Amino acid sequence: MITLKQVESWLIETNRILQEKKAYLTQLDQAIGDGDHGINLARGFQEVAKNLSDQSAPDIGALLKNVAMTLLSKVGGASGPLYGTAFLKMSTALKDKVEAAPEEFARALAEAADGIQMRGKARVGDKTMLDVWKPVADLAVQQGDRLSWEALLQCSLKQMESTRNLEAKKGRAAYLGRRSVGHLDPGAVSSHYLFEALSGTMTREETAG
Amino acid sequence: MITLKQVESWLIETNRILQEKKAYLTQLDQAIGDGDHGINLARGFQEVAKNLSDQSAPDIGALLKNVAMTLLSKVGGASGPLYGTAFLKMSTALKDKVEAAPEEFARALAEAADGIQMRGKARVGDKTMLDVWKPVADLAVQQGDRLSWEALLQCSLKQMESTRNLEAKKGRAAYLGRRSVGHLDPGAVSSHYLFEALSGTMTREETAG
Amino acid sequence: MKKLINSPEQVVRDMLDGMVAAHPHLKNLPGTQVIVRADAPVSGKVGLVSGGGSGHEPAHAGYVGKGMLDAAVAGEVFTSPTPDQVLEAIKAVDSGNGVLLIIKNYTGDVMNFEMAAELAEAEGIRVAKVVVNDDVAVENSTYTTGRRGIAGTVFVHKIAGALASRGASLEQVEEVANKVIRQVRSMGMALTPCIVPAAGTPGFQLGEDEIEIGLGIHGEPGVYRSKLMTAEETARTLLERILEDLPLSSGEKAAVMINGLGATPLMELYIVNKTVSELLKERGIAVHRTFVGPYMTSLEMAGCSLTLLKLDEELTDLLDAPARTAAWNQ
Amino acid sequence: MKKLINSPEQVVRDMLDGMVAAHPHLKNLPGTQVIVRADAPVSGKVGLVSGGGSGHEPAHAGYVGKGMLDAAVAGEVFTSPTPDQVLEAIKAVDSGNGVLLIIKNYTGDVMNFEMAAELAEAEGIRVAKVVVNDDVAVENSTYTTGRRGIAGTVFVHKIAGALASRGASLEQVEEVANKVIRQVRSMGMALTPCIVPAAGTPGFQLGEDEIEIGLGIHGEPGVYRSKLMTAEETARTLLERILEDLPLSSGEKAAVMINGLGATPLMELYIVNKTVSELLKERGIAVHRTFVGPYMTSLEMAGCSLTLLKLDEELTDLLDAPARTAAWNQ
Ligand SMILES: Nc1ncnc2c1ncn2[C@@H]1O[C@H](COP(=O)(O)OP(=O)(O)O)[C@@H](O)[C@H]1O
Ligand SMILES: Nc1ncnc2c1ncn2[C@@H]1O[C@H](COP(=O)(O)OP(=O)(O)O)[C@@H](O)[C@H]1O
Ligand SMILES: [Mg+2]
Ligand SMILES: [Mg+2]
Ligand SMILES: [Mg+2]
Ligand SMILES: [Mg+2]
Repeated sequence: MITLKQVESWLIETNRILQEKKAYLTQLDQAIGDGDHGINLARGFQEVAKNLSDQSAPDIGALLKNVAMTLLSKVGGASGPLYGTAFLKMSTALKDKVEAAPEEFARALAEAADGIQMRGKARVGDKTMLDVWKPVADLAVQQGDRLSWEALLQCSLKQMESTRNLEAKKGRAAYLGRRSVGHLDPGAVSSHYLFEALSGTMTREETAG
Repeated sequence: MITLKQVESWLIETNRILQEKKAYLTQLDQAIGDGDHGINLARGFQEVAKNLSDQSAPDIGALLKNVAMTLLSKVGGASGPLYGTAFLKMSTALKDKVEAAPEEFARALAEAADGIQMRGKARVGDKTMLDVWKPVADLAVQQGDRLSWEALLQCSLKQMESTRNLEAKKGRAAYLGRRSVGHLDPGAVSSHYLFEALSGTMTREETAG
Repeated sequence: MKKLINSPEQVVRDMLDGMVAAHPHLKNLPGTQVIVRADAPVSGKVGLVSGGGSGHEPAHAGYVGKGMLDAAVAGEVFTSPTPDQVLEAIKAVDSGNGVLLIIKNYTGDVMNFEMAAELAEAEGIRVAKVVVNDDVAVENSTYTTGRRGIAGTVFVHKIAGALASRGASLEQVEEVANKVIRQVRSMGMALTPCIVPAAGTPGFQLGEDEIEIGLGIHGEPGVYRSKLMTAEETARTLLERILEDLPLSSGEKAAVMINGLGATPLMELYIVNKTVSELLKERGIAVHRTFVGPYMTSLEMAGCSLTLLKLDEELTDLLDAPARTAAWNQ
Repeated sequence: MKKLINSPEQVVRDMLDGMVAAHPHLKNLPGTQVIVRADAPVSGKVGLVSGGGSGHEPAHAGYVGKGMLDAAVAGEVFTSPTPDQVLEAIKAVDSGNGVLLIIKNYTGDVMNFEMAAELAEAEGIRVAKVVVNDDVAVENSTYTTGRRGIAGTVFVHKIAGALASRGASLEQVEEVANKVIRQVRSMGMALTPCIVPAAGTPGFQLGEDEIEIGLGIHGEPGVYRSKLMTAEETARTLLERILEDLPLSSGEKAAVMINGLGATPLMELYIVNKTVSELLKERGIAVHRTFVGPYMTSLEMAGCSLTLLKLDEELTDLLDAPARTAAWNQ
């Protein structure tokens, strides 16, 4: 089972990685975007982490709803509404849960990926964060209660890498056309950090527990 | 005697030197002014040279009057009215002359120097072109009919050099206060070129003649 | 990074404070990055809200005032503002006649403004949206993000604002805004990149003799790189691309904007206009008015954009109507 | 040197062409670098002529129009215009009521305009001259050149222009111009140098963390060099120096100008204004109006100047009077 505590740890770990990778994400966004992706996410998740330590939520759904609202009001840009929508969809899927079975959590991820697709109207292969979210969520759903965090991490990494050779069709990088090829998509990279944090947190806690 | 032809040669030689030194004069003006002195004078004397080849004047006075009017309408900045006034005063002093005795020419230079002083209200030692004009003209007047072009050249050179260690009191360099010390005054340098051309022309013509 | 700022994190906050201090006709909604007309909501009038990332000053708060916008929402530098901020703006300017959102076509702007519109409608406010996409440098296709909104947006503010201030309905104001959007085209070029304060380094590098053609206003690279050109060649390149997309025949009338990207002085913009005006004259296109200056900038980027707006009688009349804002006064 | 130009020799000519093409209320006197109101001479009105080197756009042609100047004479870049050009301007705007020359205090400007005045008087035109010297960075002394004229000049244009357009006499217009000159002070600073097109290289070099304080508008170095400061420290430095020279007591009223030198974006100017407005408030000085933008530039130099004009009732009224020019509309 995935506990409220673990979800909290996941978010704190995500924030830690994003703060560390802020400049790198910004560099990636400078290459094919407008150079604010790292700054935007670092600002948003900083606030998420701060709120986590200030107030405690009764269940996973409530916690993720707070996260969604914070991201919506603090990130801005394209990634704000996309991440905000993702967490909003997850919060609905995990409403009132104090702990979630792996297959429930997987379905929440799938809802999140669909939310991103609905909001951003991108398809897999358009060189966006969806290129990570959708395959990772699909894998998680497919594995169901035999969910392997390690497999999920590998999938996320592979998908992130796959954006390098794509031509962007959505988001700011699309303006560059062919010139976007050869660069990782910043949103795909930040999404991968989210899954890296998830996998890391869950693995650690499993080992520890 | 100084002939109309020699005066023409002097001006053509002045233009040649100024075109050659355009960038250097501009550099000097960048250091303690606004970086246009070489450009201004090159533009003005270019036009002087062009007019000389287009039309011929009946006498030295008329020739110098044309030069004055050209400089006044083509140079601009501080040096335009100053050089313009200098040549206007010389033209009046040499009115109707087809040739001038050395002492007449010396008096014309003195008139020119006074004109610069009247127009610019500077004194010798203020780090301006007057630092060259005034002593050179004084020397010429003092030598009278035994005027030595070589002595005049040496005086001009020495006076030009003297501006390096002065603090500017007039013109744009005055805004720099103490920071103007250590740089040659661009107008003093361009004035020196005028006298270098004069001395060169006269010496050459004397030797040749 | 050499900027007259206090700290990279504070630039938007400080700028908004300095702006309302300078312009008494503006106020800042407390606790937000929203600038509204001091007399908002104006009763009987459709409210006009625009905004986007900061760094494009005077856009958009410089266009808030009589005859143009009612509110501008300022995001972080080059980052679309968030839905809650846009919602505050909508609420502050709605006088019961509905609110038009003028959105530049960027994924982030569109999504954030859309979410705000949904929230406002949930609160019972009528909201319409128009999306400006004047940048012909970008391929237009329904499969991609489509064209960006750049300097042409200011003409939308002006003309929709003029109609709104005459008491037109939300539908009418939306319609005229869409008409402007159909008839306006722009294209930009840059001589130097710009530096997002919080990033501290330029978005791209350009050699001493290189320029970017088809550049946006968010420091993103252009569509292609070229050797430094004369002002004449630059003007010709931008104009020809625009006229390919917005055919203007001899005898037709246009408004022209030569927009500075932030660090390009007026002298250079006027030099560009010399060629633009000559080329339009050659083609028999009548220039009704020409706007030269920094209207939609990109921090301290050097470069310019050219905008052409095809005018008919209605648009001409609204373009010439009075306006009292920080950056557009007539 | 990266500029949107055609050739260094042509910048002034091209700019003037682009300017009259953009602004139908302006015309270029054939064969000159003089821009005059299209309706000059305005009968019954004192003519106002200003000008100077180019590179300060919108100064001065941007201030030609109803309520401000009648003509502006453009010299080469940073080079005072010549007497013959100024004479043409004077003749074009004199309606028999005399002409006021508004001269910035630079040796070259003063001498060239003086010679033009002498020539005009010889032709029977009444001419008065005022010399603006608002730059407090420079030591004022009768033994030296005295203070420079910088952005404060624009207030002289505005206020003298307003009085002239009310039909005042040459003496009255001269008097009010001199009153503005007595009550206006400015000081500038630069983050980067600028490049005179024909020179091709910057006038001075600045390190990545260096700025020049007390800078003029001709690319000349400042009075001292300092480490890069925050906008707040910059505003404080400029303001304190100005207030030392122009004591303003609590309860007194001023107009403020935060002038951009060419490459500094509005965002930064507004950030400077935040501090300026706060400091003036602390001292109880009432800010009647604040002007933020590029009013008197120095090519593509980055930096700003601060100008304070002490206002009484007369100056307030004239400052607020209508004006229709390219760069000042109200
Ligand atoms: N339509 C879209 N669908 C999904 N993801 C998108 C879309 N548009 C942009 N993105 C993602 O957002 C990232 C950029 O985020 P960010 O830099 O914060 O916003 P902005 O582009 O507004 O500056 C991209 O790298 C991409 O992954
Ligand atoms: N009051 C003055 N009297 C004499 N010479 C002067 C005076 N002011 C300036 N000058 C001379 O003019 C030169 C500068 O000329 P220039 O660069 O063409 O004009 P500007 O200073 O207007 O740019 C100075 O180097 C100095 O020699
Ligand atoms: Mg971005
Ligand atoms: Mg000079
Ligand atoms: Mg962004
Ligand atoms: Mg000069």
